[in-house]
Amino acid sequence: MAFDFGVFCKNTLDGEVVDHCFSAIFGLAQNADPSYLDWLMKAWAWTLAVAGLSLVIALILGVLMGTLRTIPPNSILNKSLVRLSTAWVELFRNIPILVQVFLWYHVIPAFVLPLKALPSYCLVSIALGFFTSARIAEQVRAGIQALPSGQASAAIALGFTTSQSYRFVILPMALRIVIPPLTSESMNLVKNSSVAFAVSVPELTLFAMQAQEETSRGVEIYLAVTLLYALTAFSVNRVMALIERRTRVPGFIVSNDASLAH
Amino acid sequence: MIELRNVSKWYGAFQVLTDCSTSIKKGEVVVICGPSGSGKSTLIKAINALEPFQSGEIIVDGISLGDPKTNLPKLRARVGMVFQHFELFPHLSVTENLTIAQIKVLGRSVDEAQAQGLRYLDRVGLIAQKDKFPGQLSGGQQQRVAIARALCMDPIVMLFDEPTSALDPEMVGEVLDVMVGLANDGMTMCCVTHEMGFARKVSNRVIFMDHGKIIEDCSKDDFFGDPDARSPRAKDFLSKILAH
Amino acid sequence: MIELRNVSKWYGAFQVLTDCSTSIKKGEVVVICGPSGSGKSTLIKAINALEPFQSGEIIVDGISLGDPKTNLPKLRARVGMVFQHFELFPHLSVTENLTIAQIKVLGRSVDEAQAQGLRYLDRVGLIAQKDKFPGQLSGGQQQRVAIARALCMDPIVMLFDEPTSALDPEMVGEVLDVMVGLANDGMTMCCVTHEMGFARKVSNRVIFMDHGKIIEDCSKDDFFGDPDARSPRAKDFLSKILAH
Amino acid sequence: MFSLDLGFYNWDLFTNYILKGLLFSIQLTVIATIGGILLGTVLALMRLSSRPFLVYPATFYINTIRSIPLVMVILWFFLLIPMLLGKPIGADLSATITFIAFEAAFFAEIVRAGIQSVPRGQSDAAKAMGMNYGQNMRLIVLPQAFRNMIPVFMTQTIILFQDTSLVYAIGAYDLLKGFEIAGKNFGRPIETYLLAAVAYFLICFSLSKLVRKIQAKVAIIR
Amino acid sequence: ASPTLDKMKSSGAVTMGVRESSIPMSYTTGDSRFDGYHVEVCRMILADIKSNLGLSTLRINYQPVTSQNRVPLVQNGTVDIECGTTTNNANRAKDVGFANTLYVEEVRIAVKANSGINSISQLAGKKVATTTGTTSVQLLRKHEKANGVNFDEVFGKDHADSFLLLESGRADAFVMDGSILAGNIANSKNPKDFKIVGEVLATEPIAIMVPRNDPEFKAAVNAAIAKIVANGSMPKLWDKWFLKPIPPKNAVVGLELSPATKNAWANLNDRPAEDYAKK
Ligand SMILES: Nc1ncnc2c1ncn2[C@@H]1O[C@H](COP(=O)(O)OP(=O)(O)OP(=O)(O)O)[C@@H](O)[C@H]1O
Ligand SMILES: Nc1ncnc2c1ncn2[C@@H]1O[C@H](COP(=O)(O)OP(=O)(O)OP(=O)(O)O)[C@@H](O)[C@H]1O
Ligand SMILES: [Mg+2]
Ligand SMILES: [Mg+2]
Repeated sequence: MAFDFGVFCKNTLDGEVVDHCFSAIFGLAQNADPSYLDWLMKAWAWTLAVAGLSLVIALILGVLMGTLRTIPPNSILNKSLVRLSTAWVELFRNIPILVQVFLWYHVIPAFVLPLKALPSYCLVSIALGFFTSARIAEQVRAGIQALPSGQASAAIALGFTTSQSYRFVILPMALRIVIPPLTSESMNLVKNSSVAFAVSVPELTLFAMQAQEETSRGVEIYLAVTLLYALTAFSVNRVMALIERRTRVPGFIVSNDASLAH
Repeated sequence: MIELRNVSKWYGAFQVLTDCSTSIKKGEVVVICGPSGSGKSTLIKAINALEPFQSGEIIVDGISLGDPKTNLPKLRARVGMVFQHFELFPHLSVTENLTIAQIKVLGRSVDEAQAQGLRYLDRVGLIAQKDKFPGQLSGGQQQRVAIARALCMDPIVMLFDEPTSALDPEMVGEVLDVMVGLANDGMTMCCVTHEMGFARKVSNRVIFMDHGKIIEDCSKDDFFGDPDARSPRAKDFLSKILAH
Repeated sequence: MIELRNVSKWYGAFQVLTDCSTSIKKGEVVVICGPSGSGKSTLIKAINALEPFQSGEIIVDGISLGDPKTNLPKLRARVGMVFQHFELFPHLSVTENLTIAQIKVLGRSVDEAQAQGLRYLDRVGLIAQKDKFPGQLSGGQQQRVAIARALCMDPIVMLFDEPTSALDPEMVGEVLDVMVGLANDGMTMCCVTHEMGFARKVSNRVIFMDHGKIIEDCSKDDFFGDPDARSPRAKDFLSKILAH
Repeated sequence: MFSLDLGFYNWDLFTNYILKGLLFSIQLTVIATIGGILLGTVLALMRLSSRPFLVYPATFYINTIRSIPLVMVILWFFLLIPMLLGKPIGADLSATITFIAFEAAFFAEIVRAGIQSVPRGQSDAAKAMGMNYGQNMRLIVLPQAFRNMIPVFMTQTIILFQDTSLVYAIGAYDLLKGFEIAGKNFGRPIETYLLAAVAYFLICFSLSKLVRKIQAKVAIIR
Repeated sequence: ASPTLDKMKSSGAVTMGVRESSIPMSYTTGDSRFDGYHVEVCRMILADIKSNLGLSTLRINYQPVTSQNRVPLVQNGTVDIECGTTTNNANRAKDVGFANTLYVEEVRIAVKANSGINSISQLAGKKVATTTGTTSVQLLRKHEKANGVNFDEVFGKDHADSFLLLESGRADAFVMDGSILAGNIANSKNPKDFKIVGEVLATEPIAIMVPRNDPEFKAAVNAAIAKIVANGSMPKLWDKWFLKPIPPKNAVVGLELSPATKNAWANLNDRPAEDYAKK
């Protein structure tokens, strides 16, 4: 079969070839009709936006919930926090992401009316963020539990309070240890962002499905979209590797068994 | 200085400590020994309020650990503790390991904390390593830093939990030397160890535990000098440990 | 029986073994000691062809390990090896641990293998534990099973890599007793250990290593009896290890 | 304010619309798990071998599959398999092949980690007793590795069950689809999405409880 | 020789592509049963072909298809005859064949009955829902360009989702084929809340898809269609599916027979959508 990447230089209105492939985005041709390449780039930007916002949500909540799961249950407050975080993790990791996206988009706003005013981009990011936070919480918890228990004892023995020992001793090491699994969770997040198309975020997968319908050039379209996804995931991987190098502790060897879930 | 009265502790149905009572006076050096799993670590951790216990009472410097009004972190800061596996904080440099608790817990200024930290680092003979990270030190060096870290808090008593048993044999000596020095300077010490040479040399008293009970609690001379007055379990243990 | 000629080994650019030559005769008991990281484990593993080496020659019972025609599994089956961390197979019962290699490697019948296994299990004093799993035994018991397991293969030589250093002090004795018994029965043994008491009692020769080199290779009496004839590094090491 | 109306929901609707989807999801999960483990073990052994011509293709396959969204993989296979086979296949078969191929990449990494989780001393000990590579793997390493892996296998299977909901992209009839169609035909989409969430949660949650039980059972005492 | 007819003869079975929720054209009534206007027409066509082939039985396998995969499935032969809601256009005609049109779709606008919207011109700046992977998306884009208006487009992943957008107030209008709009309204909780308004935005022939490289099969289908039209079944079918209560909810779609469709019956043809647009 022959590839025809000329499809990306076609006008999205009538399928005619346009002069400049990047006509609309770079303003090369004023008022020109956008090409499929323009559309692809815009779709990529949406993918990045969804993945970016959900990553922020997921990291904040994931670290918080993962930490709460490990705190010593020695007071009523602590006990209820542990329970809350356990429930959080169980709830958000046992429902498929697609169903969660529908829940946030269709079901919950039906009961909580103000949520309807939020753009679908925000809702889907919440859904993805919460879903991923449950997984990140598990990684963080495992990271904390992978530390020798003596570390916490040593901190407490020096007179640190529980929160001080988390802040100065446990989390700095645990977060370093979980960088490899966090890397794969972040890459998963990029991949999972493809479900956003189901609720009308015009990102790469929506582009792929619509453009392949309009142009009948499925292979080329899917190839381009797949490459962009892989490129995005790879960049995330590189950034995390950089962070890992920057935060490496001299002389400390992490025995990491990379995360297995996806 | 430290007083234990009928301390008992259970893990579920399993009793780890049974009615343990003893006391440690200022300036005393007490060695705790006994077979693996006999509750030595649990007992010493209980003194530092790292392990809760269900009945009995532990009083450190006049303050009861069981009292809900006791500010445990503050009390712990005054009791130095050294662990089998050193437990230096791997992401902090040696100097930071020495100063962080002084700054965050005792509220000392950074300068003050560093001066104190380097003084004790010098004392354990490692001033040259002050900017390294724990992972870059040998086990013996790490343990000496850990001792210096505990000393920086100006503790009223030092607790040691098998401080030499995770070390290569070559390095045992350098750590024991530091501990002997401390004992000779009059530091109150309570030390779980199987180094009977150390016990013979500096201890005032030896406590022998088995199955969570304190079986022997007598002066060093009685313990080593008069084996026939000892319980069979202690005698057996001593013979095994001194055989080779 | 075992002959090492100028054995050298590198990990990348890092040289772990430098020109090591020695030989072990039938019935000899050789103790290898030296500081941590000096290459003792690597050397002993090389003798059993568990670690490849880049230059030099090792000949076991007349067969060169470097020869591509050598059937290494078969050769290894005739050399017994005991590891620091026991390495019993945790998913197999004690009896299965003792018999599996006899059956699968030597092709013995199950009955024959069991008879042999139980004989040696009895010899190390653990016949009562035959149906337990390794995880249910103490460290000392596990190490004794590991020795029995190696003996079951009727080895021509036994290699030990720090067999007591992962044990609680109480349990060191029971393992050393088994080893002394073996030595007295005339087994050829090569043993990495820091138990100088054992070395003094049963060894014929002591090899001291540092930085991948064999620095001392002399009779027990020379090694312990004549410290001044020793190299400074060995003297220093000995003084540290015997100090406490 | 929206009011829930679950009145339309009854046994008939379950057997008519949802049962079929549930069965397909389960069937897809089971087949993909078994196929994925078999293919994944081969890939893992390839990756762990010392021969470059085995290592590189396996590594490339695993890394590629793992960096593409599952939806895209599903669409790709749907598009490409007929071209490669030269003959058409249906959505269900396509989904099955896709999931086996996709899961194999993940199971391969699990198996690899499982083999590496067995301490090196274990295979040293086996070698020292004269076992060859095959005996070592079969008698010593794999029995321990697989026991260590069982919980991760099961967790992965739960994830797989959740992922089956993505086959909507090619129109296969899975559990979620069953709910959706019921919702559409009865004009109750919001209620059915909620029911779908509850159904998935109950299934996955009880499975993960089961995993924890099994985890405790199969753990090797060390 | 016709590969499709040969296959039917040898296997005694045929695969019909159907939609799952295109009420009333083609949809499932649960438990792998499918029905609808186009499905029933197809069954009549296949019955005719069966008797022509002299087969005693012809098993019909139903293969649900989606907007995204229906063309590839017919192209690669998974589906022998697709009886859904596929627009016959020139682009697709390169990949598949179309039988003579039996239904002419008019793209309309559905809005909430109380919204006061009556024409597409009132939609400027409003949220307009449409379904991913349909020609309506492109149609809306063209309309924006031609009339200089700007819609805020939202996409449902299928028609029911798009309708849900309208129902839940996330969209002010749903632009889609009239039959789909009518079907979704009829099946909604409160059909009276919605209405179909405005001008016909586009007229498109909806046709049964067959493999492209099998003219003999296409001829057989068209012959059957001619027979069905000639014996007067079509008005009855229309009545049954568009004006009477239909399963599963026994709702009435309520879409009157349009002149365009009537015309298509009278002059059977397979002209693509482009020809309709030119008129
Ligand atoms: N978290 C726990 N849950 C249940 N049992 C425990 C726990 N921690 C310790 N134990 C048990 O309590 C007993 C005493 O343990 P402890 O660590 O105090 O012994 P020890 O004398 O210090 O032994 P060792 O010489 O091995 O350090 C042991 O039998 C141990 O198995
Ligand atoms: N796989 C490896 N890759 C790189 N270096 C290694 C490897 N294994 C061992 N080494 C290095 O080789 C040197 C010798 O190691 P070896 O284990 O033989 O020492 P050892 O004398 O047995 O020490 P110990 O008393 O700690 O067991 C050490 O410096 C070690 O760091
Ligand atoms: Mg202890
Ligand atoms: Mg070694």
